[in-house]
Amino acid sequence: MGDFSQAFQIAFNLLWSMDVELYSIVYLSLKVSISAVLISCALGFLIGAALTVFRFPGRRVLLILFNALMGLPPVVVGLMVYMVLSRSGPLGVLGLLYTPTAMIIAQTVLITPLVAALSAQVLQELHHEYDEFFRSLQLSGREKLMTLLWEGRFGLVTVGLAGFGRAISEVGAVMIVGGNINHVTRIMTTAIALETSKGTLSLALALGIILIAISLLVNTSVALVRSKAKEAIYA
Amino acid sequence: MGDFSQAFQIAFNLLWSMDVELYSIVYLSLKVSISAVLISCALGFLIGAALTVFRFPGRRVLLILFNALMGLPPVVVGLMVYMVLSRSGPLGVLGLLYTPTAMIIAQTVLITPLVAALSAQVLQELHHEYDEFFRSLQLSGREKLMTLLWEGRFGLVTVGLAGFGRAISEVGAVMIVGGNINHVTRIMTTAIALETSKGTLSLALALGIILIAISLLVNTSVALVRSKAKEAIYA
Amino acid sequence: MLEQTNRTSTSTALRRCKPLQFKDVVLEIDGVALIRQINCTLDSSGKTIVLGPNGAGKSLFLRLLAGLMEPTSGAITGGLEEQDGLRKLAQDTGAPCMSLVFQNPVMLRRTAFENIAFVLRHHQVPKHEISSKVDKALAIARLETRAHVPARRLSGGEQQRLALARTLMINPYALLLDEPSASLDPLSTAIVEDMIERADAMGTKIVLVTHDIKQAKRMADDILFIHEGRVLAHKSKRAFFKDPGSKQAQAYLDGRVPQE
Amino acid sequence: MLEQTNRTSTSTALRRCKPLQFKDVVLEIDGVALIRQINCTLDSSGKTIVLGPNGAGKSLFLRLLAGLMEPTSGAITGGLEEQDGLRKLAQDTGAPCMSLVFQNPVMLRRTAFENIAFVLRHHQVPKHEISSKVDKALAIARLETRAHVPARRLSGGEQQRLALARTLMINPYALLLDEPSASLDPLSTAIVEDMIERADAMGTKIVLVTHDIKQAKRMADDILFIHEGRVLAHKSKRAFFKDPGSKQAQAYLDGRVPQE
Amino acid sequence: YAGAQKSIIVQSTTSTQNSGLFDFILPLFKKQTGITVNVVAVGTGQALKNGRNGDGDVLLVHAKSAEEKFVADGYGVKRFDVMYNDFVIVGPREDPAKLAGERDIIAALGKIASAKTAFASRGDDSGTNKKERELWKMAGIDVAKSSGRWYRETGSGMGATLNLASGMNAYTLTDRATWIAFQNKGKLKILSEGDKRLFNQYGVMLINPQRHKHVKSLLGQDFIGWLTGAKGQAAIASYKLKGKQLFFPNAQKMTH
Ligand SMILES: Nc1ncnc2c1ncn2[C@@H]1O[C@H](COP(=O)(O)OP(=O)(O)OP(=O)(O)O)[C@@H](O)[C@H]1O
Ligand SMILES: Nc1ncnc2c1ncn2[C@@H]1O[C@H](COP(=O)(O)OP(=O)(O)OP(=O)(O)O)[C@@H](O)[C@H]1O
Ligand SMILES: [Mg+2]
Ligand SMILES: [Mg+2]
Repeated sequence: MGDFSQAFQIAFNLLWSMDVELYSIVYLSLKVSISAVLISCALGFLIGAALTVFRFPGRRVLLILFNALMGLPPVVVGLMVYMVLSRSGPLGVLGLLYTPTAMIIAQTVLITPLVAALSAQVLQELHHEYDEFFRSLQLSGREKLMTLLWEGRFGLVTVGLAGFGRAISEVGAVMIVGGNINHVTRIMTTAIALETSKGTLSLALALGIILIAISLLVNTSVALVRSKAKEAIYA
Repeated sequence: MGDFSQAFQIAFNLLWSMDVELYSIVYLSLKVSISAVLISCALGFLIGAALTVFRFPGRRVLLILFNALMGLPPVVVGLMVYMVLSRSGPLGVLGLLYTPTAMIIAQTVLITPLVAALSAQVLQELHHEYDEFFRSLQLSGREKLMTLLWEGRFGLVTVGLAGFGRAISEVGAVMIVGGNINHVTRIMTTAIALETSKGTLSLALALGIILIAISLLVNTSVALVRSKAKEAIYA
Repeated sequence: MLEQTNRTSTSTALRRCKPLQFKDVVLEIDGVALIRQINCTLDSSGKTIVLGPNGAGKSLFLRLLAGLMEPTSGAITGGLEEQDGLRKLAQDTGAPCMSLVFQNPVMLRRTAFENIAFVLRHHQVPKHEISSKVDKALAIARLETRAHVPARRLSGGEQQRLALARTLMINPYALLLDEPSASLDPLSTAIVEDMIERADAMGTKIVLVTHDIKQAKRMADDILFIHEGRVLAHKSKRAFFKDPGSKQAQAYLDGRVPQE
Repeated sequence: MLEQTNRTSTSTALRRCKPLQFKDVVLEIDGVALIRQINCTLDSSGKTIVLGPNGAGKSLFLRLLAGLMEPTSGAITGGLEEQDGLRKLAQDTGAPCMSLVFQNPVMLRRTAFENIAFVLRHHQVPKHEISSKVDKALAIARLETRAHVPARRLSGGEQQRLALARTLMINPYALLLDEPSASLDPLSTAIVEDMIERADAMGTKIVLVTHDIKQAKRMADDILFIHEGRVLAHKSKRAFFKDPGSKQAQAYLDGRVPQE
Repeated sequence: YAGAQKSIIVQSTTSTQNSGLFDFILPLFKKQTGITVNVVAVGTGQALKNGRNGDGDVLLVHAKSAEEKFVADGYGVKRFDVMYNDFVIVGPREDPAKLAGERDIIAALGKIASAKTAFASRGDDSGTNKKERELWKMAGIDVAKSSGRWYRETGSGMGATLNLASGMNAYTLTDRATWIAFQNKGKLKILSEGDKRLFNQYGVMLINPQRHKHVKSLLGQDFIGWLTGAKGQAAIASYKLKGKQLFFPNAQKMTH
């Protein structure tokens, strides 16, 4: 089956020819997903830490809820954000539908539960270790929370990468709220979906290969920064 | 915008009316995703543990690779599996395309890297703690690996749930290899996508609500089993 | 050698606290009574040494005292617990009510230097003073050369010294120490004992768990003997070593199994 | 009290090992020499007690000896390392070459019972014998009543006893102990010392790190004094306590700072 | 303000997008008017729903009765015919149902049903799907009974359905434009075409600015005017792929 090798060939040619259109699509993909991941990490890390540090009624229920929301289908997220941002929706006046902002919102909604649930897991292990120490120092909740996040920094990087992976590969939500408009809201995954529906499978696969290459690049950079931080020595 | 409340209404009515078609779709969703998750966990846990326990050249590269593959786009996975299983593909003779088996294969390919990368993260923390102990007992690689998996069982449950979340919510891959064929390969997410494209957004959202409810149910059951295992006491 | 901060005056004020009192304290975990019944009163100053076999409940006793665990029944009163004004003061000046040095040193995933700086930062020590105070603490713990080593890579004794120096920096009104010299070399043990004596001289309440009977003899004002979750003796040092008051305590001191 | 298995004959065979020898051993981590240069030979039996200040490198020395760390330069030879036939035998019978009890007990996330069973299972002990052997080990560690408590919830001393009992079960040819009685009560200390003596009597090589000079005096055949990553003395007990051989060792024993 | 880009959003279907028509005519329109047209290509039903919600300025689809209802309900201003093409039946080269050359679509469907060879239906209520079901009804065949057996409802767009047909060697009904542009034909080829009943009309309408104030009615009118006017019609006619014309302009002369 020559499809695969053909796809690699096309991917290589595309990259090599410095296709401007391809680069702008790649750029938008990264912009949307990285923005969404940064917001999701800000929110999700805090949620994960708060669920770990604070004991309050409903805490366990919330933990289960966030675990369950890891299974939020992108299409459903897309629909919900669509309904809110639609001209006849509550935030319709903002005119955000079919803009990159809408895509960032949708991806943020999608990934935040994942980041929250996984970081709660990472931080709980640490909390076992530090809880009594923190309490003996009479740290406030906020102080505990920030300290825990810092102590868990190495594990949280992987959580962030999982969030990034889900964001950059996601198509259902951005398709609905972004509309896959050429030159405006087209990103790698929606382009892949479009090419697939055109039956140009090799091109679709080529785009997929490029997307994975980007993902590899991002992960490699993170890994390099991380190994500079001497994870193994501190942990 | 009444869409939301309408969606809840429809979801409730659907569940209440014991719609046979709905139940068979739910059943297939669960069957496919749970099968995929079980296989992915078997593979991913082993990979994660192997990457943690064994030191070999290329280990770090593999770790980065699996982290990057968390960003594998479902559509691309779908395409690849499609090309392999297609009548003109290498495994075409098996006639698996457009069957639940094909969907399980696609989801397995999609989730295994996620499970592997996250479990490597969970297990590395433990490995720090146990490495010298295991070596002083002269455990074989296999023994180390199995022990590490057992010691990490509580953290791995969350990893498995993340995998389940991704599987049950995924639509791009199963759509391509399953074909969303009514009564044969239609599952919750593909049904949602279909209703969305029909513009029956409330019904789509209702199905989404049911899907999240199922996800909640699964997570709650897991949480109950888990709290019976007295996680906090052992960790 | 103990860091005498300019907060000494506040600290002295803080030390005007009530005796610490256990009233019918019971602690059950999973239905098992680990602290069966403890009644005792600890003076608001002086050095109380807690003795007792492994698993007697000494560490749990300290945790209860420090308010890290809630008793299943009974109450622990005294200290600054009931005096809201003072407790507020304690929080404002950053001096915690009590300070516990755990049996297993808890090390943050940072350097030795940062481990100490962390504690100072959370006790309202002005930013520009932190670095010099940390250096002093490191000198006390004789860890000057290990300042920038990740704390979790330090040797067992080094970690224990770091944990102790870290706690002393915050000038607590009561210092609870769980086997602080268990893995210290003789010199470090002497220095630690000296530091504790100085804290005592400043009016800090000391509660120290140890298995080192020599140490108990050297340091104790009063001795509390715990056995299977009960206080079997609470006497002055002299009285205790003259008559431990129970065959369990006698057996403990002799290093043998109590006879029926 | 020490578990005398029916594998005694094999164990004796295993114990026909060469002296353990350090040749110009240097260990650097991140460019810092932690073990600066160690040359020494440990007899293939007898009790070697390792003394030295905190951070001297005693635990690193044990790790190197147990093969858990590779020296940056130099070589560690002897034991069963070079005798492939015997090493194979050791693996077949499940007796490891050496066995190390760490300074901080490493507890599996299981019950006390399961912690011991785990070690047995990995040393080819037949299934039907495991339960009774575990019970014996628990009795040795006086943890019968704590058998089904998660190990990480045990008290400090209980964990230390569990770790030791767990290791003794596998009947090693050399037993490396890192401050095994640091947080034990006097009775447990006596029992542990007794267990070590019995292992010694069976021909097991003992290497024991301690800060308890009394213990060293009671137990040592020979004493190895480590200071700042160097062996400053390796003498028989009598010779060492008569003349420690360096001002550092003398200062260590006296619990004071070495004078220039 | 000056320099601000003039742009409108057109809600349309995947078939117009997949055929490459927009990529060909929109740059021409932009060159002539300076207006950027942003196309959101979704399922017909979704396009209509988005239109009803006011998420766009212009609607261009091919489901005449639904479009007329859209206008009648007051969501659209006025519907104009734009162009047409036709539907064809494609199927495996081996042609197990012996369809080749059968011009009569009803007879062709009958052959498929009696041979019980796999037929992929979009099953998504799109214009194409509605047409297909209408044809089965005319042929007197109750496909619902065979759903899941030889009659496969894919519940997805034309492209996805063609991918499926190609993957399982099934027959399917597709519009000619999508088919010509489609790249993953595999062993499929056109087996039945030319029946008058396979006519496929596209219509365009402005979303009602009285309902949705933000609708850019002037720019939208410009686009509709251009599309149905001489220049647009010529542009549509001149779009060819592999030497074949995909759409045939048939707008009534429009005045504005
Ligand atoms: N969370 C817990 N769950 C179950 N048992 C516990 C828990 N915490 C402590 N215990 C048990 O309570 C008893 C007392 O524990 P504690 O740590 O107070 O002992 P200790 O007197 O400090 O002993 P040591 O001298 O060994 O440190 C022990 O037998 C221990 O196993
Ligand atoms: N991985 C490491 N990275 C950096 N420094 C280390 C590491 N491991 C040990 N050290 C340092 O090496 C020195 C010796 O450590 P070691 O644990 O052998 O001391 P020790 O003699 O056992 O002391 P103690 O009596 O306190 O247990 C210490 O100063 C310690 O900080
Ligand atoms: Mg204790
Ligand atoms: Mg040590």
